[in-house]
Amino acid sequence: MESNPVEQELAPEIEDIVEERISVASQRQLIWWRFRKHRVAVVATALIVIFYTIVIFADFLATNVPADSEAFRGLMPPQQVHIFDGWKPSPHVCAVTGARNPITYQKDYVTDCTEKIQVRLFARGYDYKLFGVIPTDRHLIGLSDDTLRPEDYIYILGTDKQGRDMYSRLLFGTRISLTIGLFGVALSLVLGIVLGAVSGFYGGLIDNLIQRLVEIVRSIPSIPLYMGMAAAFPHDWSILKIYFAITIIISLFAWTDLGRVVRGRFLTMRDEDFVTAAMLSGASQRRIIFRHMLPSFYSHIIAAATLALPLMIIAETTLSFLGLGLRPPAISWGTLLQDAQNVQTIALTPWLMIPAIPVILVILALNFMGDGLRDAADPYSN
Amino acid sequence: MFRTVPTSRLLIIFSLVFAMMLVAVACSSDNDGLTKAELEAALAAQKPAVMPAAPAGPSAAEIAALVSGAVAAAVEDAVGAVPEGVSSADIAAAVEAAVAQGASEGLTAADVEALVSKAVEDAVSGVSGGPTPLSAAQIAAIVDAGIAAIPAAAVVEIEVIVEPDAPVLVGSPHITTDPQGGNIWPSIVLNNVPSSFQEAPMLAALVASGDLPPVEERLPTNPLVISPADGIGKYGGTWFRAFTGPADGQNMERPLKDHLLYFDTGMTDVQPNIAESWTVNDDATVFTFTLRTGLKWSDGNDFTTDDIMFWYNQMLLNDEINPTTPAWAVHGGETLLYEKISDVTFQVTAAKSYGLFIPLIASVIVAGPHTRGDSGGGGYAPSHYLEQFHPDFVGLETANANAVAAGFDNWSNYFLNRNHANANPDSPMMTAWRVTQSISTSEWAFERNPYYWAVDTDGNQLPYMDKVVLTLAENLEVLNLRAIAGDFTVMGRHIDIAKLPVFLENATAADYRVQFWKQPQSGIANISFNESWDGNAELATFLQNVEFRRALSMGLERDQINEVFFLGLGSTAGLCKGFPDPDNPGKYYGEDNVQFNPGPANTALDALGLDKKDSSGFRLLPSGERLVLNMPGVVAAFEDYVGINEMIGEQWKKNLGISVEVQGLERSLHSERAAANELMIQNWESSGRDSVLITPTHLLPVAGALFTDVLGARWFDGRDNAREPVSEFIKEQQVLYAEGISTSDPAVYLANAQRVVEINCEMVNPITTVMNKPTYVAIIKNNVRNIPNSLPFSFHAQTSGNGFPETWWIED
Amino acid sequence: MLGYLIRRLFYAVLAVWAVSIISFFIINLPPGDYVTSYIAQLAIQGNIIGAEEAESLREYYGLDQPSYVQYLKWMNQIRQGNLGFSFEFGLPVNDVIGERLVLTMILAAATIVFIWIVAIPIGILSAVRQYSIWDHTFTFFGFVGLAVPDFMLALIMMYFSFVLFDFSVGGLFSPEYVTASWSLGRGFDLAQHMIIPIIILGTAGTASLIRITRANLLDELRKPYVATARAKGLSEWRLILKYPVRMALNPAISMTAYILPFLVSGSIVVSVVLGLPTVGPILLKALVAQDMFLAGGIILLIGWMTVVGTFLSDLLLVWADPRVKFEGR
Amino acid sequence: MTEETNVEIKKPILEVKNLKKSFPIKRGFLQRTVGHVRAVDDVSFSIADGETLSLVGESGCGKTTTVRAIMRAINPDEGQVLFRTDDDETVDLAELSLSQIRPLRRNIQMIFQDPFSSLNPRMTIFQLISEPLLVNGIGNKQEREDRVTELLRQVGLRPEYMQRFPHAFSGGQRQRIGIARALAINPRLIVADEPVSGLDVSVQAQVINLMMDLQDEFGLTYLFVSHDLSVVNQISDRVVVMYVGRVVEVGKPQELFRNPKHPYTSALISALPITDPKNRGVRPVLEGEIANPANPPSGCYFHPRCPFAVDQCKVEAPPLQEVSGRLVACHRTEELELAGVTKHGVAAG
Repeated sequence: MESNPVEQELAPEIEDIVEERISVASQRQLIWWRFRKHRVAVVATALIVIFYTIVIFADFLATNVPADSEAFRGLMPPQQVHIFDGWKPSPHVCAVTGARNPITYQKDYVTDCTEKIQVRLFARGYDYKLFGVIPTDRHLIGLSDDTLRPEDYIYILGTDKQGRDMYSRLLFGTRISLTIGLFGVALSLVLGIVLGAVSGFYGGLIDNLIQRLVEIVRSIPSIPLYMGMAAAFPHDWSILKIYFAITIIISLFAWTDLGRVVRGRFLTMRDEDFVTAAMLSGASQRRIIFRHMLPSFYSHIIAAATLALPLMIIAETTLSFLGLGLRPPAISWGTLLQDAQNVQTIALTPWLMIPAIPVILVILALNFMGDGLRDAADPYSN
Repeated sequence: MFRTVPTSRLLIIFSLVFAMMLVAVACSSDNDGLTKAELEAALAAQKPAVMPAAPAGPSAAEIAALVSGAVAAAVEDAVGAVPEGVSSADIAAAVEAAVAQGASEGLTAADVEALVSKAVEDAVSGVSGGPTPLSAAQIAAIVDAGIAAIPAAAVVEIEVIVEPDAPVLVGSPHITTDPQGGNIWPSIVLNNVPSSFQEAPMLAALVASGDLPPVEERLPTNPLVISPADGIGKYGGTWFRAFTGPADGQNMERPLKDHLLYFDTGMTDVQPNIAESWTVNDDATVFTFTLRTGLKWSDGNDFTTDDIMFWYNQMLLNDEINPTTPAWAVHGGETLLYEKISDVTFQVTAAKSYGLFIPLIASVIVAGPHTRGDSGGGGYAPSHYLEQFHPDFVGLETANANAVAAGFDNWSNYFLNRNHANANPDSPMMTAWRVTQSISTSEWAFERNPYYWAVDTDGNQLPYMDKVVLTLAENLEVLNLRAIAGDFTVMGRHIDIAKLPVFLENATAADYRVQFWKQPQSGIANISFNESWDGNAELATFLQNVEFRRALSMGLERDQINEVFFLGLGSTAGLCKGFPDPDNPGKYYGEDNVQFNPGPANTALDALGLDKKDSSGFRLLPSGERLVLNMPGVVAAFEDYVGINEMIGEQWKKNLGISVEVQGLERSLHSERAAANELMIQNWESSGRDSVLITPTHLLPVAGALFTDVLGARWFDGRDNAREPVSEFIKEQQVLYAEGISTSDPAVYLANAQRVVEINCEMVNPITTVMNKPTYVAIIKNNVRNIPNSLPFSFHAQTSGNGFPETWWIED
Repeated sequence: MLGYLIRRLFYAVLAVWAVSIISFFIINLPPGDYVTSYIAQLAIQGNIIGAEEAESLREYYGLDQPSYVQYLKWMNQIRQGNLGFSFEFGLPVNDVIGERLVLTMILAAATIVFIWIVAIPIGILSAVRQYSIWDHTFTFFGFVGLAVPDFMLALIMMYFSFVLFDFSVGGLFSPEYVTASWSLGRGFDLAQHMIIPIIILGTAGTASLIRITRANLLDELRKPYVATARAKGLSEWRLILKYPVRMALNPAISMTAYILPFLVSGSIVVSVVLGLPTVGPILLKALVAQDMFLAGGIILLIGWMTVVGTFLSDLLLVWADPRVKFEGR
Repeated sequence: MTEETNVEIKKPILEVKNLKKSFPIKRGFLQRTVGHVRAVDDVSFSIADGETLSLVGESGCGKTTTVRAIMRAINPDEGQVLFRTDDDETVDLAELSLSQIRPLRRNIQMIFQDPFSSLNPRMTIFQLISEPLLVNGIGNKQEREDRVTELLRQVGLRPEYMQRFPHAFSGGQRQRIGIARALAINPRLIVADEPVSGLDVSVQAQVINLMMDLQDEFGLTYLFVSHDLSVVNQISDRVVVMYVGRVVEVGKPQELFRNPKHPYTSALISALPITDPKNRGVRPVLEGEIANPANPPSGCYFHPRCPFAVDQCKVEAPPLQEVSGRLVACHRTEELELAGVTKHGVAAG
């Protein structure tokens, strides 16, 4: 009791230096450090970043106009891109020719590797606008300009029955499916945060009503409801309208998870001492909510949103598959898979099912990423 | 939910999924080693097989005949000069090459004949030196062997209907056409009733036990005698099929025909059926029908004209059962008058000439109660059974009370349900098989009708097969997969043409063959321009302009559509291909309109004032607004209309610089919007030209048609919210129609029907894309007999009913 | 306890009512009505019906009345156990969906049982033999199952079960049992046909239950009482089965309530693909054809069944785990 | 320690009169109120300028509710909280709206029990300590920084730590940060809700000493809440003992502990580890559970646990009355000779 408490407190200097980095680390940095340890989540995040890069650069990455069809090269299997010609680096694809076999009625294609079609990076292709503004015709990969003949083509993932490039279509489908999910999550977030916050902040009867609503919505099977509502769209709506309508429908049922997370957080947060402390120091309610409460759980919200995204994607895919969601000529993972949903695809042209791979990958990756975020969201838990 | 998964394992999973993706891509990449040359060789070797399926070419049988004949002749001519050393192989190769060339170029029989002669000549004369000269017989044998090998190579029998050179229009009752050459069809035999009758073993047992009267008592005195396609069959077996649910009643309504009159297999002749004869007065206003004497319902009760009058008085004229009188029963503004003359004779009187009435009676439009009973149609009904549900007999209160007790809202709903044999197996039927298991269960089943009124030429009571069993397959992929597995005896409905390669691949293993049942002169995807569309006055004038439509037609690459959606099995000709101009023999109406010809098309569009284009390369209307065609496609229809429209849109964009917007519309919404005159362009099928006056609504703006002139059709029908057709050709078609359905003169009827279609072709409305694809790809077990070698398809004659399924039988 | 039950029951009733409103709202959403679809269908067959006749048809079906009248009428019918009339089938809705609803629920219930039977032993195995080859294998399949869309898996499994094992394709019964009355053989046949749907439906739930069981058991195994028991020389398996497993089982039960709506949703999609005679395919058809009372009846009934199922599993949870507080829920 | 004796005659800075707060118990879907938890049941006391008043009692006796009601972190049901402002005006905090109170908050600040939860982990020390300045619009950024530097020095922390986050500090350090934050806007009254109970014993003493030093330096008034009698004894000028929302005894710590007049006070003392073996008074031991404030016993709330309870205690609630210069609420206070502790014993904690 005699010793000076101040001096005592200052004693462990060395430890301070070691922990300097952590001491001045913000919450965001702490979350990141913790998240980084979650290696799979990091890989998953990288994958998600790649996918959203595809969303932005779909045109640049595409090799063909996705709607460009040519009946007589329909159902062509994927072409392999050869990087080397012997030992010499010379990226090319082999010429493919074929026709409908008059006996089997299948499309028979034969690769002729004596005829090489040169492939290069940043090749010229169809005209498009990068980011919707910069007009250009450069594409990441494409056929080399100097050797290009009209009969040359490149179909990395083969073609569908109309002879359209599966690879380019997959890129554009990725654009629609991934953004529809994002919009849906954004909308669910708004609904979830508003209703969750109202519920958690005010409590009482409002809370009770909202909670009952959540319970009811959650106890009803969602697909029949999606189906019912989707069947109700005026089908002369433009693709864009249907796109947003589906987003709205899906989020009408998807907000409950987020709402629960937000409400729960608000309820705990409302009784946190630091919130009372802020109030007692004279802080306004707005400052309390936006400076103290929300930042304390935005990481949880992000995690919850990440985990909600796969559900959105699956819902869109399922609805489109049932013919109630997006419809051709819109290209989405759902419509691409709908095209592949038949016996002849499984039996004869399995490459049409390739769109399932990104669906699986993205769903897995989002789940892992969401898990990682959720674990890292509370850096003060231990 | 993934909380505790160690990271290392997840990395493994990720890499595995990636590996799967890579493998999937790698596997499906380059083919295994076939060179281009090898493929070409392989394809060339298979070329002869294309012969039977070449859309406009001769049939396999024809070629076989031609080739043998030609070769024999050629060799005979040349035999003296045959140099030594011509081997069998040489000749075979030459013939093969000639046939292949003929097939690939779609040449006519005459061309092939010439080619073969030349090939043989070449072979015979061009080779010098060698041991043995060939005899004519030897050469013929070689050729025969080569020809014989063709069907074998094709694994399955693929049969096509040869388009007749001289097309026959649908007949008024007075016209009888010759059976089409080369077709082996069942036929009915008149005035030659067998002296004794036999019955199926399953019925013989019942007769022996006394549960059923003997066959002679069950048959009418003058049963319908059918001569089967191949020959007399054997009793027994079950016909396995599949159906997609209660809305799929047509599935069995088509093969089971209980019409008073019915068509022949060629769908042109009206023949006796339940009625043994009929007469028409000179101005086609009075029709007298005579039923077979001694007809019985499937429950053994007598079938008389009382059953017809019951239907007329208690059903057709009852407002609750028929809130709207069916269009066919009203003519000249008045409902037809039915009168009983005797137990077997009744008379129908129309207010004015109604020449079309007899074909209508024979067609799906009237049909029988199995087809139309659920909506109160059908022309007759089992009065002895239905009286108990009708207020005229039991009183309104009882009738309603019974309905409510059974779960129905009111008596008329219940009555219609009771009259619908598919839903109510208790309802007596007149069909070859009667329902034993309702359509709303997961197995819809039928059993032979012991009172069926038809026999074969040996006096065997039909049908041959004991039962029909349809299993529920609500998903078409499931249904088709079952077909691939060989689960069905005969099945054409719901079979997906896109799966043809898979069907062929599995044909041997599952022991079935494939037949194409084609609809002559049928359009699959006709692009109709609504002349009364008024969404945009400027654009509307172009829709009404024949030059504009012709330009669009010439901007289409029809072979692309044919290849993608119909595996190249349709033809790209127009509606009037093989449709001679009476004044100008040899000319095909409008055939030049359906050729891909972008140069003249663009010139024509420029000349119409559509020569300005915007920065995206799309044509502008004279006002400067972009010309946009809106092409909604019906989703989940028989064909992939949205896909076809997408492709058409791309072609017009690429070839003509015209912008097209494609949407998928639900069928009901599509009809609703069409009825509201909101659609400028529609894409839909048209049934055969043969039936253009029986089912006119696809090609003609009459009778509520929603295609070429929606308001004009209303105008013709005398409805409100109508508008007189702008174009003269529409009015001309309407006049031709009105005259055609009234006339009692078959020549006028025929001429008018032909002229109506000619006008469609001349005025390029609708634009036809692909014609004559197989409507049904029929999967038939190899042991099923008596199926016509080619079965023309139609809606109005209810294929496969025109194949007389009661004569089909299963060989052990 | 009784108060809790009454409260849960009250919420369930409330949910049932909400479901009826939602169902009715949904079936009234589409533009047009059954008459529109009916006319369209007639038009395709060549029968053209005009506006005047359409109005009389609407009047006939009661479609001309304001929607609240239609709702009350519908509710009144439902009170009498009559779900209304299916326009397309021409039959009372009850007759249309009777057996299908039972099969839907059998499928969902069988899937839950499947999930328990598969996931719990595997979860225990994975926890006890953490990082073994089994643990890795199950984890892998669990994740793939979780991410592959149901409808995709359904068709592929159906095709390969036919090609490789010659399974009869689709449906829930072999032809000889389709209309047979219930017997041991028919039950066995049904069980056989349910294998594929159950596997497809159950993968996602199984994967998550394995994870939950495994995680809970791992937590439980780290607790001191386990070490104590081990020190006392209790055999390993008896030790695990005695307490830790019981503790870890609770989430399995509580998950049931949560998973039921998902199973029903999933079963609809899978049924459409596999053509199973459940309510799924007819719901899709009814929605497309705007057969409103049929669609509404199905949505209503599966909504109710789920609410009841959730209620029952809540009760099960209370019975199984007395720690569940009555107040907080 | 302060040896002032005439605190009562000083003008009170805060006077609590008949404060009541109960929480409704809600049930069912409609959240109907089915009962009340009487957390604070008619509490009155006053605090003079520069005084340290302690509230003691078992957990759940309503101490925290009392101070939170005073602070208007919760709204009291009844009673007055009279606060004397800088301008020597008396305002009733219980009556004012929350917005009216905001300007007054700079006069009253609070130190929380849990130094971990009371500091927002997402804010730096600077942000935390300067927040009261910021929200009350005091000073520009530079001035605030200077003030924070000064405050950190005053509480014995290095100003360089200003940009660190709370997670970098130990419990004692954090409580110092909490004190610095409370001091930031020069309040006249500091309400400390169990400020040291979450800390190690050695650190507790440091913090208590710091608080007493700061009181000397700035002339602060403390309302000190604790269940730890030894801490209370060390810091208090006067002690208010509460039981189930009611005040049972008020007095100076030395007198109160040495010679408790209420059986409950005595029982509390008996729980202390070291007592004077020479003290021969009766030492009741607390048995049973604290009464349920939702359903308190009749009469004297303490009677079910009181070894001296008579029939009167069961029916009649004893009023708080003055007995030998102290306020006691017990029917039998005159008759009983209760055991206390020596000063030694208490201080030994």
